Amino acid sequence: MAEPLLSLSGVTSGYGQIQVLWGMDLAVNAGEVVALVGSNGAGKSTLLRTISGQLAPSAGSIRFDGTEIGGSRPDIILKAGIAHVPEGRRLFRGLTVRDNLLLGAYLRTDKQAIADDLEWVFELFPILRERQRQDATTLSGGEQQMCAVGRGIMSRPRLLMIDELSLGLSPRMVEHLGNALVALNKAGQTILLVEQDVMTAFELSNRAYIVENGRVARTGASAELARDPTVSDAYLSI
Amino acid sequence: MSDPILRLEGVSKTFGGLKALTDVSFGLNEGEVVGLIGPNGAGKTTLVNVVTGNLRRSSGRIMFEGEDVGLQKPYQAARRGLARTFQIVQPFPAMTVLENVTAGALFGGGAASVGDARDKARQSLEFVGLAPLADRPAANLALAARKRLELAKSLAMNPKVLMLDEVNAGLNSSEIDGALDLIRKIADSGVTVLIIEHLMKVVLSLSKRLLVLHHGQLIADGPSREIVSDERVIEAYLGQKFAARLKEMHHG
Amino acid sequence: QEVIKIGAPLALTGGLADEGKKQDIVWKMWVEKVNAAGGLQVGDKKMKVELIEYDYQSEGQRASQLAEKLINDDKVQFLFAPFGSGHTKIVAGVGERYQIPTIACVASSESVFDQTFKHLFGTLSPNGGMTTAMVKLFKEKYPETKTIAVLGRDDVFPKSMAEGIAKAAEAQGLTVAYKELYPVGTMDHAAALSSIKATKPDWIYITGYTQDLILARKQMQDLGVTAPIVTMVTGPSYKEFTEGLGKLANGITSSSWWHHATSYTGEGVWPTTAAFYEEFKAKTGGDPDYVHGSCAAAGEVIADALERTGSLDKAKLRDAIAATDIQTFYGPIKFGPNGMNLPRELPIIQVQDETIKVLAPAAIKNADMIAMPK
Amino acid sequence: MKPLPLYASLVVGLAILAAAPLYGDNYVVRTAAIVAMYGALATSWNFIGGFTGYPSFSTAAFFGLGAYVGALCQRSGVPMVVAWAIASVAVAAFAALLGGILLRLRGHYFAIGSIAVVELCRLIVSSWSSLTGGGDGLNLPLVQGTPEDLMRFFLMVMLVILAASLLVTILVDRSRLGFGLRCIHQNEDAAAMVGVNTTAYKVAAYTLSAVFCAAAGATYASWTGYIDPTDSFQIVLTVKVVVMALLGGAGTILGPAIGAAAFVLLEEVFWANFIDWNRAILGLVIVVLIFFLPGGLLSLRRRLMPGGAA
Amino acid sequence: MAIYLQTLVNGLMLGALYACLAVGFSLVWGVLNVINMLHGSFIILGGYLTYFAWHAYGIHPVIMLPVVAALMFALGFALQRGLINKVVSAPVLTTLTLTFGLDMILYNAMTYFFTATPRRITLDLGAISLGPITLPVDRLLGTGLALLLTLLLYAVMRGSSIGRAIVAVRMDRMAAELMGIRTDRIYAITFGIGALMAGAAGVVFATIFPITTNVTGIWLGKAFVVCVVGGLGSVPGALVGGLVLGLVESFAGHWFGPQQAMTAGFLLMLVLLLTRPTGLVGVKGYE
Ligand SMILES: Nc1ncnc2c1ncn2[C@@H]1O[C@H](COP(=O)(O)OP(=O)(O)OP(=O)(O)O)[C@@H](O)[C@H]1O
Ligand SMILES: Nc1ncnc2c1ncn2[C@@H]1O[C@H](COP(=O)(O)OP(=O)(O)OP(=O)(O)O)[C@@H](O)[C@H]1O
Ligand SMILES: [Mg+2]
Ligand SMILES: [Mg+2]
Repeated sequence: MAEPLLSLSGVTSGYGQIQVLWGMDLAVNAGEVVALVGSNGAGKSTLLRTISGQLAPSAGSIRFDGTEIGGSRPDIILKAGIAHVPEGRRLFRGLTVRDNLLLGAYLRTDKQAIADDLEWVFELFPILRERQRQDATTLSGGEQQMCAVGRGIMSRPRLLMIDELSLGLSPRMVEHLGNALVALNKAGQTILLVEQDVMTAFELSNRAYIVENGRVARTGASAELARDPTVSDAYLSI
Repeated sequence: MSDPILRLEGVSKTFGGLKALTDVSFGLNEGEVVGLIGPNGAGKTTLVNVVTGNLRRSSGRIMFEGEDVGLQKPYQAARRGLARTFQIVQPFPAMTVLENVTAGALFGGGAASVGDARDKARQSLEFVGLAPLADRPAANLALAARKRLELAKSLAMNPKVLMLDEVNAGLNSSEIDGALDLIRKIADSGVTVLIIEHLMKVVLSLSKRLLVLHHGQLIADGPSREIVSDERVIEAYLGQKFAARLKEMHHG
Repeated sequence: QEVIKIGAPLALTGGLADEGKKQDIVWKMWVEKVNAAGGLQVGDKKMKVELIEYDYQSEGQRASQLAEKLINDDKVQFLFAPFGSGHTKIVAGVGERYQIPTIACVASSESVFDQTFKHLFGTLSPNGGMTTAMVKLFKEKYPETKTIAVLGRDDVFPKSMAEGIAKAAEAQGLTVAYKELYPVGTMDHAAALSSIKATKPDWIYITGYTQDLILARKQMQDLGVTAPIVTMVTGPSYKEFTEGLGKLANGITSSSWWHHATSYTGEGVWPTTAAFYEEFKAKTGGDPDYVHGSCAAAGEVIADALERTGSLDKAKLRDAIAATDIQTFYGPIKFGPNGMNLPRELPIIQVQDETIKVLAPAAIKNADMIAMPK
Repeated sequence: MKPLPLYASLVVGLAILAAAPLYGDNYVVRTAAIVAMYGALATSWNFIGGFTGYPSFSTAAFFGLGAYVGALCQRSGVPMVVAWAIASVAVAAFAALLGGILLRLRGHYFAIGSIAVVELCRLIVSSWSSLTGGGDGLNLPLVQGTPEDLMRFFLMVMLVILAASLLVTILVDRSRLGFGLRCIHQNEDAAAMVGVNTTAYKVAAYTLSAVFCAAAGATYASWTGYIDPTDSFQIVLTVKVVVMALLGGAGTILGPAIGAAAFVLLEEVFWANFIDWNRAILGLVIVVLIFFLPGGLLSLRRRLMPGGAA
Repeated sequence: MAIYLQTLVNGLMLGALYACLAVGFSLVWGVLNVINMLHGSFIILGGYLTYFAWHAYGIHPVIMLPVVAALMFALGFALQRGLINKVVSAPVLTTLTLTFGLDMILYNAMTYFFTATPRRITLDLGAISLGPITLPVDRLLGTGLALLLTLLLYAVMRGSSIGRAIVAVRMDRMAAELMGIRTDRIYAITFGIGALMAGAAGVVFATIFPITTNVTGIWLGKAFVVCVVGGLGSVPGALVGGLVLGLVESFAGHWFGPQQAMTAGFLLMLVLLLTRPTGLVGVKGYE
């Protein structure tokens, strides 16, 4: 098998004195959807922040496409091809939907390709085209999530990381977004997904990691994990 | 049945041109646990804000214990016994857990002195199981503990009606189970509870009655089982797939 | 050997720094000259003079603090008050409390002297004398002058001048077409000047600090506001004004307390006005203005009182100063009951060809008045 | 701080100031009085700025209004001490009214609003010449007595004001009011939700922050004997007081007063020794303090004596 | 009638200058959340640089404009990068105190080196008469430059990706980092732009107003008022705020006398603070 697109080995990280990740090992292959699930505070968001360069790992290595990126600045990692859609969407107030999307392409200079990609995002989420002149933070929660994902796509990442896709969204909206992600993956996008709702996570992904206390507790194909009674007892009681 | 403890009569709220609530009417009976669901932006949080005086209703009446409280300030609501939690938890970050709860007992709970309030705060912390963390700064708490703190603070205020805005969002299953027990315990002590939640598991396991908001309008109000199979609710909120999953669970 | 100590809280930085530096220059000149001559005569011995200056940064509160420091820590026997009526009041209050004679060199508003202070003396004549004579002269020269517009800075001295001129003008039959004050900190006079323009006055009279007046003159030009007579008090008394405005200063009239063109003779280190002028010019390269003159004269007041008293006794010195009656290069100095120098005919000046000419009084007149150039 | 060391340091501090006439000349006594005055101003500011966390810049307005009300009363024949009392009460009432309006603003906007009050007061006082004398300023009757007696007298008055402000600080700190103000500081919405009448509490804090400033202003006016709008309503004064409080430790009981003492003394030293550069040196000290002592001087104690902190 | 027209024109010209003076201050406040007490001194520093270049070497202010702008940008950038960035997320009072301290140093240095003597550049460009109204050419030029600069900045903020990045950083620093935006650099650039605009205003002002350190506080005060009137952090806000303030001062000065002109400005600001804290054209959430 070829080298995975992203691979972490023995990554530790945290906030100042507080260590959160205790030696994480993880791999994402090109073309996959990988889900990260785990209890609250397990360190999922911390992991994504460490990958995207907002936090520097205190040990271990993070390799992306054959080069070490651990501890690099966020802009460098983004340039390398990793986009991070943060928890809570974090759209920019005071900027239109369109400007928010364009900010996703901040580091890019290929004007024509940017315009094409914008068009593509609008095709993926037609509601955004309708609302493109509206202040992004006046969208409803689901629309905001679409805008956030769209903004992530705009950097044309090779790996798209989404934190808490469904948090605070109505079940119907989650279904809708899930469909969009599947479409995106079909078009070749590699996705690393953090999701609190384990059922949704397993449905959307090929493989999953279960994170506990800053370490990987289980990993495997999503379909298998979903059938595993020990997993469903701990995580799947609706 | 006696008069509802809290009753909304034709309450509307507009933000500029946006109608966040339109002509909402319902009542909560004393001791009842009621769930409030609806899509994002339906107006759930706005409804709580209007009841507690954080926002001023545009029209309609809000009756609490037979009195129109539509013009009250938040602090008056708190003193009357209308407590709430925030969707985004709002502790006093630099104060200890105990001090946070003491504030609730002192101002909302009508404690006579800071000392008395502290005693009462200890009891609430005991009740929610946070007593061991009493002297930690609130800012250092993990999310689940922070949500518990929010509950303890509300409890210290001797609430008659407690409105919980997504207190379970972001908690994992075992944490949710703990929270459920706690909310049940609170309800058993006679407090009327209104739960806002997107997690159907929580809503359904606690409340026999559901209210559904959609585009600021109350589109359904009735027994939970009926509501979740109501076509309009499925269309507006649950979505077909989820509704099917729910149905399966009930049958299975 | 004992020395005579004179204390001076000065504005060496802050808003009044330029004025403060003028005081600093002449006082130092005076002290140097006195000490070179062996000191001041006190009784049968000569005593050196020590001048102790502190910068009060143009802040009133600090001025009073420093006056106190000078008296308590440095044990000065005399105080020189700083520039301006407001700060003079503050320092004079301290001097009064400690019964230290305070010579105010640059305060001309009667309100400073009407507080029954027994230890405050001022070398400037009351500014009341500046207005009546001016109206009279201008009316004589330009009998068709009917209306006057007055714009003044809301601050002790400029305000009293503005009110004074309006009163004097009315008393002599002129109509006051416009009279307003502008607050400290005004950076734009366009509104006031446009209003003045609309009243088409024969005479425009503006008071303020140099910086205000430069701005006002410039804006008058910009907005095409003019009148046959334009007076700015005390603008042309300062070389900063004429230098800052260049040609635009031409034609502007003003009054002053002293001008180096006058020729007085008297006692002290500089026997004649010319002697002072020469020395000043040699030292600084510029012309002295009334601030320089008045401050240097303040030293002579102290010298004279010491000589007459012959001792350093506080009470005697005060009485001696009160009884001052001397002639100096700056003119006669004799204090009235309120401690102010007696009124005298003050020079009325005009900028002509970018230099200062004296229009009155007749004794020192060196040019005829001209109308404002168009 | 535990009560005992707190009271001890408070008494020692006040005693050192009060004893100034015993160990220093008039100039030292004067400096002590100025320390006491700024101490009172900074302690007052602490109610709104430290406890409540509202960045108020109104100090100079209260100080100046106090000076003017006191001066006007004295000029119309009211005995001096009564005039001071009237000034304090009148300005407190003014602050309560103003607070009701201004405290609806938060954060930067409140800061700006409170600064604008200073400027507006200056402009209004200076244009209302019929009452205030406008730019001419006002003279007050000079207090009779030898300079030494007067200086001691005013030192004592300033000390009384300082002591009173500290006493009230201690009382507030231990009361419901203090608790509520700290809640507001932390999170105003949450405070309202637990039942704190935030408006009333904030107005109370704002009023407390005014009353001692007014007393100090009125006293200061009687002391100098002359006031004018420019010197009475100085933005610099306002900012200086805030810097003092931050320097000592905002929100602590003694911090602001200690900060005031440190600031005044530093100012004295620099400005006596570095005529041309005193302002810059003071600025440098401020910059350095922001970087190395962000919690104020009182945090030094905690750093030097870990475990000694309460 | 003529007098009203003249008053209107006076107000608009003054207003454009106010806008130019305030826009940098507003941006720094809005984006960095820093009330920059140095702003007044920056303006005067720009003025001094222009004056001395003109006085000593006869360099025309218009030529000095880009030079001063570049120098001031560098100064602002360096100050932010080296000092202010270290406390940029601290509470208002901390950053305000820091810039206050820095201002004391700059003020002192300028007074020391340049003295307090008011300086002014006299261009003597005359005036144009349009019927009953008079338009002084140098002020007109200043107004034009001020407007041009402000509009230029608007274009940059609106159309360029740096502009979008500035807004993004202002709204959500963390999320901006995820867009690959280097926030510390954007902060420094923003502070640099703030200083640049102050310096540019100083160049324009040197030909119109006396340049002296005594007036730093006055200009800072105007910047405050303009920001609140127009709304924080946006270029159109500063423009509208400046024009409104200029008009209010001009008309108040005409109707109620110059003594009330500044009072009217401050009253307007207080009223707006209380009724529309977002300012006349402010966007919700910009506070
Ligand atoms: N900025 C921070 N400073 C200090 N500690 C933090 C910070 N952010 C998170 N933590 C702590 O790090 C731990 C892991 O948090 P993280 O957000 O990575 O969890 P998560 O798995 O994403 O949980 P969630 O499901 O709530 O998003 C938690 O204990 C949390 O309290
Ligand atoms: N202060 C406000 N000003 C303007 N619009 C508001 C305000 N508060 C809420 N809204 C709007 O009112 C609508 C209802 O919002 P609300 O927060 O009540 O929804 P919700 O049902 O609680 O949604 P969620 O489930 O996402 O929390 C939304 O469209 C929201 O954008
Ligand atoms: Mg997370
Ligand atoms: Mg909500």
